[in-house]
Amino acid sequence: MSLKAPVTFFLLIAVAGLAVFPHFSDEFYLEFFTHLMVMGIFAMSLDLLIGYTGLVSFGHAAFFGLAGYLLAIVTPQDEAVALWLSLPVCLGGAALAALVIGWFSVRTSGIYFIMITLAFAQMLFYYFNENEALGGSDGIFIFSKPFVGFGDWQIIDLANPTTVYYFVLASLVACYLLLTVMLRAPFGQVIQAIRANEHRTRALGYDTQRYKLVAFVIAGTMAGFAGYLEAVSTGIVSPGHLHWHNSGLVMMHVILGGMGTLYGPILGAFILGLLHDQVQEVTEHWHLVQGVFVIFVVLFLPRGIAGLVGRLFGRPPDLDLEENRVAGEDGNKVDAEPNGERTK
Amino acid sequence: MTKKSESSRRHFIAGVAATAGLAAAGSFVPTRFAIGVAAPVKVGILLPYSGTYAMLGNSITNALKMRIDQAGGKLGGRAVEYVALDSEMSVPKAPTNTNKLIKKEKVDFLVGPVHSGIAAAMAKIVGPRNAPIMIVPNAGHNGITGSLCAPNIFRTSFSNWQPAFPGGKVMADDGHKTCVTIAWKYGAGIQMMAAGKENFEKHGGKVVKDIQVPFPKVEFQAFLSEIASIKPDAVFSFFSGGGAVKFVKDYAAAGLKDSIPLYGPGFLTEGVSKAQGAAAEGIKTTLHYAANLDSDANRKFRADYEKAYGASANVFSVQGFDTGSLLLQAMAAVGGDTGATKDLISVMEGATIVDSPRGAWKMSKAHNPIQDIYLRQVKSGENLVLGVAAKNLEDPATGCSMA
Amino acid sequence: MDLTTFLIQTLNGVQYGFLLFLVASGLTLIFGIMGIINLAHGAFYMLGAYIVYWLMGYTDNLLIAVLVGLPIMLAVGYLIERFAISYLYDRDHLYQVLLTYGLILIFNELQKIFWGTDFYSVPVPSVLGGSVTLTETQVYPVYRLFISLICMTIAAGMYVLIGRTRLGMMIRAGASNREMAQVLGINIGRVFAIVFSLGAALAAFAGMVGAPISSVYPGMGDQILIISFVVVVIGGIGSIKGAFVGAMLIGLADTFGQVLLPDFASVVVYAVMALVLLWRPQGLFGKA
Amino acid sequence: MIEPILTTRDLSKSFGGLVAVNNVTLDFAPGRVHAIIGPNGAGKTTLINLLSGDLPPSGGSITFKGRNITRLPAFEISRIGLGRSYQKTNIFPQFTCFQNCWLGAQSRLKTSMKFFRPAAAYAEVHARAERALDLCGLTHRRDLPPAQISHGEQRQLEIGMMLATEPEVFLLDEPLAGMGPEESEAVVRLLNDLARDHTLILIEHDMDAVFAVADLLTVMVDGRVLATGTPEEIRSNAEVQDAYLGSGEGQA
Repeated sequence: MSLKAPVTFFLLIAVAGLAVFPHFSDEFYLEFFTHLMVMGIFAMSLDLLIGYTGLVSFGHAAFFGLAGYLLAIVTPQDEAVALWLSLPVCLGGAALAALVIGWFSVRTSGIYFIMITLAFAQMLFYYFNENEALGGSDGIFIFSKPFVGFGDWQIIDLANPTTVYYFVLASLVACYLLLTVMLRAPFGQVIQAIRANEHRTRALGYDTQRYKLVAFVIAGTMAGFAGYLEAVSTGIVSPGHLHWHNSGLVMMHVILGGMGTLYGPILGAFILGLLHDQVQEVTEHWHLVQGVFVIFVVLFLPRGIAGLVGRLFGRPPDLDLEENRVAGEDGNKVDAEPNGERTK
Repeated sequence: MTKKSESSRRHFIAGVAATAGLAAAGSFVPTRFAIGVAAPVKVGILLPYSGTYAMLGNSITNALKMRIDQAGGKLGGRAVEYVALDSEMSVPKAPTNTNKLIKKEKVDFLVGPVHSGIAAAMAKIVGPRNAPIMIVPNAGHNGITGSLCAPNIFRTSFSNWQPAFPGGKVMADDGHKTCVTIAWKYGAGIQMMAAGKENFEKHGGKVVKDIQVPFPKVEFQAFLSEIASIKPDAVFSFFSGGGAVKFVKDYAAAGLKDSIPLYGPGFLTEGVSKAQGAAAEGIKTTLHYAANLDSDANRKFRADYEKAYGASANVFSVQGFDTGSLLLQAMAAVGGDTGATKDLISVMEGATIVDSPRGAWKMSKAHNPIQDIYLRQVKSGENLVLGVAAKNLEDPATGCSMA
Repeated sequence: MDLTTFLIQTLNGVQYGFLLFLVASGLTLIFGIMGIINLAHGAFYMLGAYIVYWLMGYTDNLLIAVLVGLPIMLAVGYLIERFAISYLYDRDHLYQVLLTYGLILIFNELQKIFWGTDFYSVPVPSVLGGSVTLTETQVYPVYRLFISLICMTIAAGMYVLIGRTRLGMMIRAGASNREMAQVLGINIGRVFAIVFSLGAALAAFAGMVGAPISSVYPGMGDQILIISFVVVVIGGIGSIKGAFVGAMLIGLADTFGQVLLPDFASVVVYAVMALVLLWRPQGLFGKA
Repeated sequence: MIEPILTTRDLSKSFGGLVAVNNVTLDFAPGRVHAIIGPNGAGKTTLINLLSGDLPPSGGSITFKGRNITRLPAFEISRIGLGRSYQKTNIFPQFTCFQNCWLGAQSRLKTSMKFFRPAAAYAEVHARAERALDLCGLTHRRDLPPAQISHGEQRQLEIGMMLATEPEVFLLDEPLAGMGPEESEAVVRLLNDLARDHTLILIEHDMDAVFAVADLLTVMVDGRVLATGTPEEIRSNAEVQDAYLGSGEGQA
């Protein structure tokens, strides 16, 4: 349950690399990496649900897009809105949505959980898709970047791509650390226990529904944070941000990268993003490449790229649903039954 | 689709390597393209090549390349390199794709898109930079040459208002007093229906019901029953692609076609009338193009296109073709100097595309074509011209500071 | 809304429900019996439509095209099960979601490569080309009624297959207890392969018989996918009866939602689903 | 007669047509070891599941220290002091033995909605987990995952997790199932230790063990209570002889 030394070392190098990257990068890769880091935060937040709590949410993009829309709504057309004001509003909105959706969803499990989260995300998608006041299917602009400062004194300028890059990098590191701390704290222990064996966790005296709900809200809020950053850096938000394709994409980042690790999803976002960047220029059949890649990873690297990294370092990953079942004939399967229902 | 530029790949890899600390910082030479007049002109294209609207993307790209090839494959004496990306009709991906074309590929011109949300995202990036010049070969959102208009954004296609507005008068002229409008509930649908309604009511008609179908739903049966129970004189409608095929077929199958004639902007039958078959026969639409326009330019264009790509040309390919013409004109005027953005813009602003298959048109102050809108009718699967529904129609360009 | 309109809209809703059931039946079969979330179901639907369009180029007979097309899709389903899905039975659902998502991407590209990006249509067979008069302005195409008939046949056929035949018995045994079924000498691998090909063929069949009214175009599978999942989940995963009731419910909710609540038309079906799941988290006819 | 700590009144549970527990009325005295025996399918495990809140009863009521807990969810029942172990080993396979006990121990925090302080810094939880591990005799296996310890040890861990929650009443579902004689002996010793200041409700097939630890026995057959009494009373009960001991002794 704790970070192992080689991974920490690797992560420090990666952060250092990202910190000096703008110095060498052209404008495109600067903004592209900003986007990938945002996706990394987004994927990490979903991993809190999929990889740590065992909740497979297929509607995570709802919070991502919702926060962006909220920023667009609170930003007046011709003046900037303070970050101190807009960020709490956007995060609060995402958290509230996650609370409502989560309250309904955590009662179900397995396939039903997947589908009900999808249903709620679709509802929000259609709400924005058909709301002409908010730009309908075309989406809506955020005309001015949030203002970071007091009075007339601006601390950082979010209109500058390099500044945004560092702002997002700092956010990524902060989210990573926050989740790391949370996962080591009692709360984190409980949600990991829920993923391993929810029934037993409840029998030990934990109100698992509440822990799942809180995890859902935290993940939704963090997804909202990612959506806020994306909206800030691109200045546009559209129903496509909430579309199930986006939920599917971030799920792909989590699983390809390696769920149950915090760096895995970030890795997934970067690898898939860079692969797209390169392949897109060679062939128009990017989807074919992507499809084959996805199937390959699912079949041959079930623990994702992080699993591969783990194997290289010669240690099994911390959490594993597939193989570490209790030995012996009485070994109790904690995994979902084939029909998707866990023991009630 | 694209030829990868070696230098920019190297650039990227060098960036990563340096970042990973594997390469000494000093060994890295920042790349700045030394664009001499001999270097090829880069045309970036962002259009859908997958999904429902891939046909549009292909038609536009094919005709654009055909036009430039016909002129010797050069723009202002320089060879042309195309960098085409699949927009995937995804607005969230639009900023990255646009940035890639502008900042990584450093294209000299940006052509795209089909989706107006993507157009807005592109305009948002391109507008404030004043470079490169962006040419919209389809997306009809009024705002692109309206409230979002910018000196370096041009459109060679239409504004949603244009093909729809004359349709209102056509219905009134045919003696219809009441009408139901039905379209997808999204930007293009709403703007086109509003334009049609405006003109229909100006000519004494009355829109009795405005049905908005959730986008991109294609199950129309409930709405058809609603229309049948309202019994208007006419129905004014906009759908495109698969939705257009299905709507027109369902409309006929519900028995409404003979009792309540169907009108609409030409996209209702453009490029899809073959798939619609008999159901489309007789439908009157208004558009800035028709297959049988009687001009040498059109006949040659259609023959060339058919020969090159084995498919019939449509309005989308015309828009791509004219995009090519605009580029040729502008680049010829500046002698291939893509750095002369101001001059390029002023040439394009004053441009008249004389040899367009759709007939001559000229650029408006808001950078949208001032063009004839034709009245067409489907006969044996072809959109045949009946006459001109509106001569030299100019978009009102509401909210554009340049107009 | 007067009575006639109400009745006609009810007919529309029921008919849409039949179409939905046709697509959802194969999904619930795979879903319920194999525990596989098959996102590629929409892609099979699309393939069915394209195959029929393609075969109609050789024969003008829809029936022949369907009869030739179905074995192709059975084979496609069988191969996919053997070479991909069969490795995932013990894995978490999300791997299935991901793998079948990958299949969507691949099939969409293959469709583009083989058939291009144009829009096509398949003619309604002339025998069924007529229509029934409903009101003085509206008629109802016979072909739509014919599809409803086919749906009822399929529903009855599946009911008999699952409930009354030996294959059905093996399928049920495999669904309820895989180890037990194996002990009883049932080759679960083969049963699952059969079920998956059947499911794929059912989806394709829906695309085939639906092609004359839906027309054939890129991306058509993605549109039908999510709504069929809604149907299956409302009905209760694995329940044929549930899929039927769910399809009717969604068909009617969608139809009347559009007419009565036009501003929330597309939200209605998802709201219905959320409400049903709140009331019965395992769906209307799902096993707890 | 001392005031019972846990009582059931007409407790029933049916699954469809099958009545698994049928009008069971029992009093469990504090500080006693109360064993429930009976042939397979007698409804013993279902009864435990009802007591622990794992299953909702179809009828009747359960009272714990004067409080009606019939409809309480499992986690609440655990929190008020009824701990349970499972017949089928039900542990966290990917955590170490210590972490398994830790999760039990942590559940006694007022709440685990604590997001920042590392779990390892909660000294009292730490101590409780170590104590439980020690009591169940697994200190030497502390940092091994369950997959690397023997089946009997997994059973001990199962009990250890329950111990870590420090319940007043232990609901033990066949704690000796699948254990070797030596392990059994250790666990019986542990049960005897626990019995000194706790209430134990025990299902067990090993009759030697049952008679060695139990103060009271309840015999269940077909979901009903056949008889309740001291080991001697049960031994000499003709009905029990007839229905169970006489015919089904071979269970153990």
